[in-house]
Amino acid sequence: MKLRVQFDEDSYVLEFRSSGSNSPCAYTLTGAEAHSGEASVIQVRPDLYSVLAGTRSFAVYVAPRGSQLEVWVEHQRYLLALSDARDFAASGRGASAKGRSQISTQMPGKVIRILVETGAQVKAGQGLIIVEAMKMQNELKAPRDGTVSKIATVEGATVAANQPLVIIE
Amino acid sequence: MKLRVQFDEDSYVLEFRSSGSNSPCAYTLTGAEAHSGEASVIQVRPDLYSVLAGTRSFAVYVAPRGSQLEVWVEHQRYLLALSDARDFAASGRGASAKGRSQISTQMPGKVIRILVETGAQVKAGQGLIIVEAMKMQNELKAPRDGTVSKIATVEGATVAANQPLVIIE
Amino acid sequence: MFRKVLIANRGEIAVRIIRALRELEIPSVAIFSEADRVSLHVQMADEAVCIGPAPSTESYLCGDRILEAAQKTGATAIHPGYGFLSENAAFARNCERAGVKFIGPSWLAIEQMGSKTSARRIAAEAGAPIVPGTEKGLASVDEGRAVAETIGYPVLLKAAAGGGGKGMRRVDAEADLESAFQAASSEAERAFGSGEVYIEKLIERPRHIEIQVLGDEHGHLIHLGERECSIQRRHQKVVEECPSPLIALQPHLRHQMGQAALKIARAVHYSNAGTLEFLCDQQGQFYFLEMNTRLQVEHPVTEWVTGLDLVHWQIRIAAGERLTVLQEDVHWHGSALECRIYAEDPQNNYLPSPGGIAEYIEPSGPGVRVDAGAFPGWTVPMEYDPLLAKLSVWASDRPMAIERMRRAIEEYRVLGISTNLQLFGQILRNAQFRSGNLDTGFLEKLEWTPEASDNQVRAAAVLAAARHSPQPSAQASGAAPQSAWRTQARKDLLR
Amino acid sequence: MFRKVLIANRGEIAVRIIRALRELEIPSVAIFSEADRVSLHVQMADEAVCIGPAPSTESYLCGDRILEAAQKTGATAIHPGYGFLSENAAFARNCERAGVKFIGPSWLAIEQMGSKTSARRIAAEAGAPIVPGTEKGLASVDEGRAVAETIGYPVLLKAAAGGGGKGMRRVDAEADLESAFQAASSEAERAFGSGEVYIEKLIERPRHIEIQVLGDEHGHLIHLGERECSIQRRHQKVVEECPSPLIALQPHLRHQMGQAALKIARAVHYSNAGTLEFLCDQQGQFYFLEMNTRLQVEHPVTEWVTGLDLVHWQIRIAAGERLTVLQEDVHWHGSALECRIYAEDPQNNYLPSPGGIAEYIEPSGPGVRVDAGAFPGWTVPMEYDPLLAKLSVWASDRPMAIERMRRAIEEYRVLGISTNLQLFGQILRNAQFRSGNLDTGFLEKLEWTPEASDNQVRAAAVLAAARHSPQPSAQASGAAPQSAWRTQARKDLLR
Repeated sequence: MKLRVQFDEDSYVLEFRSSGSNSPCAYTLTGAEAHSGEASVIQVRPDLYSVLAGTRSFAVYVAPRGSQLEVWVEHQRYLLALSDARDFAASGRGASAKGRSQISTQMPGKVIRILVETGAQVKAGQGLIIVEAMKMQNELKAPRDGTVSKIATVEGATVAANQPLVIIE
Repeated sequence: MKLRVQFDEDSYVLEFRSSGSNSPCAYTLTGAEAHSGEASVIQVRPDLYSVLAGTRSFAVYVAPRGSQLEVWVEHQRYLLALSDARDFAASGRGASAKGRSQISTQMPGKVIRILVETGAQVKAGQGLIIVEAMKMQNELKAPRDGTVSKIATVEGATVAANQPLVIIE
Repeated sequence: MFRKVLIANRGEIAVRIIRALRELEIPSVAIFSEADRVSLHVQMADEAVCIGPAPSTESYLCGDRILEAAQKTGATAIHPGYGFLSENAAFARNCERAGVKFIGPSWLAIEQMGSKTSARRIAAEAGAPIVPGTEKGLASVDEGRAVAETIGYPVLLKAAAGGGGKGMRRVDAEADLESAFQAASSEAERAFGSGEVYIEKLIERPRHIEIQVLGDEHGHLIHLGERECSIQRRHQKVVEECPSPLIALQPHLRHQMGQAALKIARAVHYSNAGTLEFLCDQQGQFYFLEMNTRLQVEHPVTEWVTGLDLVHWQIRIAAGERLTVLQEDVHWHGSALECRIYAEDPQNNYLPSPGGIAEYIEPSGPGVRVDAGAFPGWTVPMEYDPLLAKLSVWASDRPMAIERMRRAIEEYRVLGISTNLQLFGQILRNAQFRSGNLDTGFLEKLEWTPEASDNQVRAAAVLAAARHSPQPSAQASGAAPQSAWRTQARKDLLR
Repeated sequence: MFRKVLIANRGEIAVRIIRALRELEIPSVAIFSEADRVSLHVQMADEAVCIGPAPSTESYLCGDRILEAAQKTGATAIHPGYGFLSENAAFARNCERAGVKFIGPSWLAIEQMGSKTSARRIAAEAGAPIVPGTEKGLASVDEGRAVAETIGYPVLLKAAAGGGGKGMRRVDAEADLESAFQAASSEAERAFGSGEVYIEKLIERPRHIEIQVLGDEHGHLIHLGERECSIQRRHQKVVEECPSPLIALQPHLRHQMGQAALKIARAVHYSNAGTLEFLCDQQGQFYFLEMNTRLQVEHPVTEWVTGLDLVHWQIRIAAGERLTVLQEDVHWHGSALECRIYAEDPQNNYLPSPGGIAEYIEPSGPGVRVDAGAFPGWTVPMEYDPLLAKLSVWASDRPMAIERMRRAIEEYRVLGISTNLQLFGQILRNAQFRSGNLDTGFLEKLEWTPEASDNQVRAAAVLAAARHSPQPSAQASGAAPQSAWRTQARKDLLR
């Protein structure tokens, strides 16, 4: 099996063969750093795996996080995106259209104020929307000059992390 | 909805109506002690429920245990068997055939010795099989005089709790 | 003793109080907002009453509804925890009027200590040191110049009406005073509608050290030593400890600060648990800041080193019992540290991170205590404080307490939301922190050094992830934002 | 300090040792049998090596394979934990020969204390009290009569070759001696192939009280006071505590027993952690029983009250460090209790209950410590000891420690297998236990009083269960045994 892995900032390709779900599998990791070896990967419970690579032992927790996977190895936390290695070219990088900026909130919360209207001209750095969570307000700002082409929320709405809220063209 | 409940030693019939999965439901419990009331039952995660009955609050854990349900309310543990109330007559009580005794182990473990053979005459109290787990040996004894009609295991076998091992007729 | 006690709070502190009540064999009543229906304090309490919708202003801050819940359930006392109504003198008085015991000091003491200016005046009158400066706004630059002359430069100009750094200016020499005064005043005018500015001596690299006091309702009052809380972000404490490393170097300070704290507390006939916050310079000169007239978040640190259970004593004292511990009975053993686990991203401006907890594993074993409001499967509501849990440890000395805390932090797992767990690794390995040379600017200056991960670690992560999702779907392959745009707000993420 | 340490054990004690190593920044190596591939100690260790199949005789008891694993991973020391090879002098000697430090006493001390008779002789020579009686088998009834005369009735006749109560007889008066001797001797002959019988003074309602000692390899040896372990089932401890309630009444006993323990330990030049077990009568007369030349299961109780970390000290001492704690530095604060959580059914003859853990929730909060080898989703193997976890608590006095333990036990949840959790509620509420009037027969005499559950509790249980399985299937309706018979052994339950 061959997978493309986005590992925090680095990209890898993982190739591995397993002769059974609980027998050791040989793997090759190529990318930022190349590495190959053999490991035994056992699922302990739905989100926990025990990995033995040589004599090294890792308890690995995995949970979905948006479109990525949140993975803890020992006490370190990583965000991984896996895709079929063949999709590499297709998925590409700058998927967002040129000349079009989507503004989304990193923090889930409640929209407490919308500071612009559709059609408004905005300057880079201008406040667009204020989102509040856990008593902290976060102002989303325009990344560049442009025209607000869409506002996809209303005041009082609950918004998820990474949910796009405004489009500037 | 109407359910028959075997609750440790006692039997009840539970009748309840719910207008939605998270809204309070009215219930009537009849049996050893009759009782009716209204409760809000919310599933917190797959095996955990938060029950509010009036102002009383209960965190209830539920997990399957063989053919029963293991239920913890606060720090107390119960074994429950639920069945459709209409099955009551059908399911009956003494399901085991007269003149036929099944001997099973309460303790999961390994069969380390079989002390009788098929066809053997045994006396009440005579040892039949020794099962070992966690360094403790448990000897299964004949509940009455009779003939061993079947031995359903072999030495060295791993057996589950309540698995029938010997039949005496 | 009380027949039943209502806890007018939520989260970890409500759980802490329920545990104490259970140990004292007193039934507990939780209150909850609609956002907290399945929160841990509701699950753990004997009874629970819904007191309103999610916003605190409509639930946890509604004293009337809380008193109603107490009366409905037959609770004869209310423990307010910290935050919410815990320092609300009117609520304490309403409890008294309703015949429900408020577990805390008298409403009068709360009121007297509630205003910073009033507390400062009481402290000064009691003979405790306060930060030198004016108590009211300056009438003119000249007045400022005269005061600065007396207290000595550097000084700080502060907006009388505000906080949060607005209208604040540091002045190092007389030459800069006038322009700084104008700037501070006009900034304050814009921000708070009042240009009033006062002046205070600037404490360089201040440490935040506080003294715990405990008194009964028969006039007996003792102090339980200090907690150092200099590790803060945005004036929110993150790590606390006892002994303070400064006091370990200057042991007489504990006695001096303890006596100052007692003087102030006695001035308002203080009873129950309370904390007096001091600003301390690096030489050990200390100045009273304010008093928290309630249980403090970081009380476990004091419980570890003194062996006294503060919540037990709060309840027993409120029930009229005498505090049987004398000042000379109080001893401090070993060293305790506490880390506050917040649902926030320390690498992203401490942005809050409410949402669903997929996996939650607490550390355990020798010398480790966890006071949590979180549990696996819980959705952390967006309406309240991001504090998930407090992890505290004890060891025979500070270096070992630090190693134990590091070990415990390394055992902690929270998946599904961001937390500040990784921050503690940074703090605990930091040479300045380990040397005990602390100040409240520590976190701001902390440089984040990511932990190195080797190839095998990365391979283990990737192999487990690959096993977890054997057929990566289109969704898992980093779908184009457009498709995400079209999907409705993932509101289920947010309960 | 050691470069890397291998833990020659499994379960909670391996986890305990990994935690200590991590606090000391020493990498850890776990060993595991095929039945323990995903056990907690494997997950937590830095490295792990499989040393054989499930039966301990082919894995955890194979010293050679363990030494091989140490050499393979570069571990320079081995911590044996308790049980398995921890008191195996040959293994300790083999470690020494292989240049791997055995974290424990010298192999010679293990050997000297390994045989009960040898230990008894050493103790007697050192001047410590031992249970009066013969050390070898009686030549005749007449010899027995003479000895019984000297030590006084009642006496106990015991099989020299055996244990477990076989070939044991209580004799209250001389008239009964001869027939009892014949009966004991022939029972011993049948059970052990040897009819040899010895005689011992019978201690009525004995208490099991033990003394913890700790010594370095430079001749410095101290005692850390007692643990009372009178709550036992089948000679297996279930609840332990410090202080012993007997010693709380007779404080001089701690010193006396401590001095007796030190005399014996000094006689074998003991180093590292060890425990001397004593039998104590209700008046406080104590008799040396045997010595455990390793870390004791119940060591957390001593750690709580003395503040010393025994596992840290074991490792540091083995690395050659000096024990810097003097006898006069040892103080005992408050009261600690430990409950051993076993996978067994106390209401069904303590039948073991291996199998899959569906849900596992540990208590937490003030004064609570859990040392566990269990976790949610784990399948408890049938091959080993049923100890899942140790729950220990500390409070300022025994009554509050009991209440805290009750509270903590009430927070514990283990679903999927049977445990003895419910037993502790019985013990902790028992008036005799609370009075501290203990003896080793306590559990046998304990009358089980089920807790009452009211209608609302039952309704809550049923409503949640009904929600859990909304459409009860035929299987859930209590299928006839025949159908269960036909289904193959549910082996997956047992891994």
